[in-house]
Amino acid sequence: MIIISLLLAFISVIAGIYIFNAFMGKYHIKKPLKWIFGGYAIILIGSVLIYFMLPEDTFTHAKTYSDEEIMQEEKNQEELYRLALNGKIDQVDDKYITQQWEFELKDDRLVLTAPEPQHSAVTVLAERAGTDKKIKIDYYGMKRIVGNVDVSSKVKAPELEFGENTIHIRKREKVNVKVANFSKEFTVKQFSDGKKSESRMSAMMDQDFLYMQIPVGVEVTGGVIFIDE
Amino acid sequence: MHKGGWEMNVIECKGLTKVYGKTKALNDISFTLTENKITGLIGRNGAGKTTLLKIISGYLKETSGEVKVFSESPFNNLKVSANLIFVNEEMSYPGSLNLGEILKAAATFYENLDMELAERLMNYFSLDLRQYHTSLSKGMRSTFNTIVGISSRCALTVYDEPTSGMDAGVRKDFYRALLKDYIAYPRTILLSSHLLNEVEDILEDILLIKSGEKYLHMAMGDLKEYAIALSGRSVSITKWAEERKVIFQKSLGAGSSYIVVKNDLSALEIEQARNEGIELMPVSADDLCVYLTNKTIGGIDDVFSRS
Amino acid sequence: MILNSDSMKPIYIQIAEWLETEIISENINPHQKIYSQYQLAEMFNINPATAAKGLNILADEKVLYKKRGLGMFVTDEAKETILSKRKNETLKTLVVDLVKEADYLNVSEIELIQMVKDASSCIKGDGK
Amino acid sequence: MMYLAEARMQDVVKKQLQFKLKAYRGVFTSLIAVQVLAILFSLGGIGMSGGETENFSYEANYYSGNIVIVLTMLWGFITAVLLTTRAYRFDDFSFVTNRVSSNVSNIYFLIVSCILAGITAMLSSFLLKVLVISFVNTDAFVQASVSFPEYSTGMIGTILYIILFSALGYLVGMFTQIHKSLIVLLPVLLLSTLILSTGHPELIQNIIGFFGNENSFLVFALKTIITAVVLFGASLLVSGRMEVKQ
Repeated sequence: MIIISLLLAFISVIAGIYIFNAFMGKYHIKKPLKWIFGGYAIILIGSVLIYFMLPEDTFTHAKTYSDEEIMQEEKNQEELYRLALNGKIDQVDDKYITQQWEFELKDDRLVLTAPEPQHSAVTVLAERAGTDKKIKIDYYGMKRIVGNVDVSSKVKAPELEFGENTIHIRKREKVNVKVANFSKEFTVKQFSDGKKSESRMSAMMDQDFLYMQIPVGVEVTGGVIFIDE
Repeated sequence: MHKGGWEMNVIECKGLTKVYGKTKALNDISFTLTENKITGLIGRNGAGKTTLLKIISGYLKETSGEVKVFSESPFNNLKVSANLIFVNEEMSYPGSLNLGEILKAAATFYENLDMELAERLMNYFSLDLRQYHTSLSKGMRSTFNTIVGISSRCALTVYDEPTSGMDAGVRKDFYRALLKDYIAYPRTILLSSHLLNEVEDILEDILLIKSGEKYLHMAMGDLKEYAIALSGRSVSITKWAEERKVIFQKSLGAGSSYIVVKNDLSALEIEQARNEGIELMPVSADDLCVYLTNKTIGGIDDVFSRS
Repeated sequence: MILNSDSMKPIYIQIAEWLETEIISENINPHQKIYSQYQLAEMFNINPATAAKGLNILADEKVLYKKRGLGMFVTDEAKETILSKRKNETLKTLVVDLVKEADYLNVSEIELIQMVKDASSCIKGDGK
Repeated sequence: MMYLAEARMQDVVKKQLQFKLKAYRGVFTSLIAVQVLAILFSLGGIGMSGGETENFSYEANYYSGNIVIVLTMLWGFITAVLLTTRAYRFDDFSFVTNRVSSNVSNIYFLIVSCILAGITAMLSSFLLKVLVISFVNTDAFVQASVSFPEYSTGMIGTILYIILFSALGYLVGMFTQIHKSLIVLLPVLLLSTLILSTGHPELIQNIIGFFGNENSFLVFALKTIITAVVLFGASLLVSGRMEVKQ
């Protein structure tokens, strides 16, 4: 591999010498030359000026994540889901709750509908709690890191439609995130303090879920996973 | 011009030899050039003129012997380079500079350069300052090179076949321009040519080389008296030829011969020769150089004679 | 004037002769400054050293004299010197040629002298 | 005696440098061409990652001036080789020079060009950013914040890298000028050692690592400067064996 790339480098050097020779050697394009130099300088300086005049919020300042951090983050999320599933929701940090709903039932039954296919909607976990007809719903959104930037905010909570005894989980639009990441030039990075190399990985598992507190005795139809207590 | 009794040697060569592989381009050449003279370096093609000039100019290193320019070894010598300009066909300038810019650059290097003169000469020879060196015809390029050579007014100006490609009119003008500027600003000029007759008038000295060796080095005026031609009946000519070194000989048909010998005949001998019906004639410098540098004393005729 | 480089005469002799002619024809008079070697070099497109050689011949013959730092000047007797030199030289050459030709034609010396005398009296007679 | 001009080395070198900066303008044209080309290449991004789940897909494009810097280093190498070729050496000798002044002024010229090249290479990263922001449609432009001292150090580092490459190119060029056969021989020699050492790629990695893994700027600067001085010095020695204009 090294040999092939070096061979290519040699060939390009030799080709370069010939091209350069023809280019710079004995041609005399004088007048335009001044304009070329001047023009290039103006473009470069101009782009620096434009860069500094850009509005503050043009750039998201990236925290550089390492591969380990990304992996750790994914592990955390799995752990979090596992905890919830095992009925240890109280051990899960409230900061993950990004939206909350409350809903009062007319009868003792609840019909939960979601669009097909079922699994394209959000996972619904539920526990029995209380005896009144109030249902509490928390949405646990997970952190998503893409190209060294936290894009969690791009992922919206699912929309819920409430009927008399029904909750309909609206089909979510698929979220597409595109990120342009400007990395440090290698010559800058080499002498920077933060030496860890940035990760090209991302943490983006669909581990988000709705957590419902359903009163005891309410009959539930629909895709709800009751946690083991 | 300060011609005192004390003259500085601008160029000194002692036993100078240059070998390329197996061929000896120069063989044991020794001579001295004093300052402020125009010397012509004359020789056939391949005699080693260019090699000699390049060694003097510091472009080539001598194989053995000694060469001194301004009392210093010229090879790789900055002082020599600063006081010498070498004008030849191969002179190359960056393609990105036009003639005016080349002159300006030359002026920064050669402090004596007379820009006004250069521009007037350019104008006279219909060269445009905005032209590019590479786009000039061969003759025009030579003209430009010689303009740089004249106007830079270096203490030692070396021309190697400067007029190649020029037309006759330009050649004459160039030599006159060189002479006029030399009279105004005397300097040492070394000029190589294989055509002696176009330069002989402006030369003070002549250095003749043949097959890499110095043949003679003398004042131009003396060269005219160096040899004498004898012409007459072959019988009497043969007698004269036996006693001295014959430089050139040819048969004029019907029992007559023409020989050129070194002019060391005493007045008595001249008288005697005349009495024998031999006609004595001078030999032009140009012819003499051709004779001297011929491989055989008969010249091309020898090829055709089967005696 | 244009020099004849093909001529038998070296350039500096031709220069000297030209200067002599200038003096004889009184273009340059005694005690007048003569052309410098540089002026001559320019006029004839020759090396100044060659021109100087021509001037030096005339100086040797006392046609010119040097004033230090000022150049060369024509002497009082320049014209006469040149004229007598020319007489001597031209005549001598002619006589030599005459003798040679006579020898070639088998004319004896006595015969030749007689011929000269005849010619002389003839010309003088004409002159009267 | 005609007055002889003094020729002080430093004056001559200075004049030659000025002359070369003017005469070899083509070097800067090729620099611009190389950098513009590199910027165009860089606009496509130097890397990309993407992924998709049921509800989420992402695409991350990575941009940086690395290609510009690397191609500029290559430019430094080629330019240095070119300066050792006959055409350029002969141009020198039409005016006052000797071998040392010619080489020293070439080296100064290379250093000046490399400084300029390093500055423009680093500045072109801003141009790249502005171009990406104007023409690439994304949800977020992410950048690692770079402090001014960090950036300046990076710029000097870039310049040192380019100088290092041009010093190498100058020596390689000088070698090939000594003998034409070295043009073929040198790459062949290098390649064969590489092929023979395939079992031990440590050599190349060590060389790259010697400079590339040096995180202390001062030590890096010291390493590159000393190496460049050694390479340039070797070129001077090599050129001492050459005659001009045969």
